[in-house]
Amino acid sequence: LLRQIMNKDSQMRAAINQKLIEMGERERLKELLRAKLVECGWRDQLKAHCKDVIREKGLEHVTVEDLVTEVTPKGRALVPDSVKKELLQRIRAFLAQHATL
Amino acid sequence: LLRQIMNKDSQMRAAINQKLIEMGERERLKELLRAKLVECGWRDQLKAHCKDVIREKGLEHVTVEDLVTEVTPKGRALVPDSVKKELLQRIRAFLAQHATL
Amino acid sequence: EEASRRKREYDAFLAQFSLSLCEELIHQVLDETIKESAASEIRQAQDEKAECVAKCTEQVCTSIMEDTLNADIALMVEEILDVELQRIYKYIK
Repeated sequence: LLRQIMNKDSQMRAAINQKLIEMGERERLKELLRAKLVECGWRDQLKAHCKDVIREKGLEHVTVEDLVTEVTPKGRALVPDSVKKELLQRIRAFLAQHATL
Repeated sequence: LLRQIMNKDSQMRAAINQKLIEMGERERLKELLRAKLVECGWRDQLKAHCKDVIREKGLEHVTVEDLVTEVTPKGRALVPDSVKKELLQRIRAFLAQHATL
Repeated sequence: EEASRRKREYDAFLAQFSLSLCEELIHQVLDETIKESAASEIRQAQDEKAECVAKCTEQVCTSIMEDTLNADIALMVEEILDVELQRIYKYIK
């Protein structure tokens, strides 16, 4: 039964994911998120943090990978809840409109 | 920000100078420059100009300082661009080979 | 009864799906943006440094040139005046 439920779940997931891609909504959601991250100052904060790390460690001692590893935790923590909520809201609205049983 | 940039610049200049002095390159560059100035006729032209000024003003009215002040602008202007370029090229090549700035 | 149970299950599924999709998108966009920003900031820092090295090299070159010219001009002027003076002394004698 559990396997049946899981199977059904994953089928539904696949179907919705397909619909999101087909209708271009997945890209639109990502675009919305990117725009919101600029709008709320997250991108500027991230840039400033990158600059700080480069200055601190010295340009010659930092690779792109190092910098990504270093700034990712702060980058994630800095995303405002309001942005997450808005994205979730938009996903729910889309699913309510397009996902049928 | 301007102060930061100026500070960075002066640190960089100090680092370049230090490297040139440490390895005796600064002196070699001056020697090269002197040789080029002889070769291109700069010394002869400037000497002639000094003599002109002395003749014009009269030897009794000319001090070392006066004459230096008088002929320095022309001395600078008479240095051919090719000599300046060669010197700069040589410094760049030296730094590329010897310095991690 | 069965229909409302299935509706409840489906709503729960959608709620769960929305949350996980939201997290997945945030993760993906953040990872992409962070990587882009890190690469672009490093590139910019490299460009700024190259510009600074070029500018300072030129300034050092100018200062070496000026030092040399100042020293040489002063020496030349002294020599010339010396020669001229000696010439006059000889003439007076």
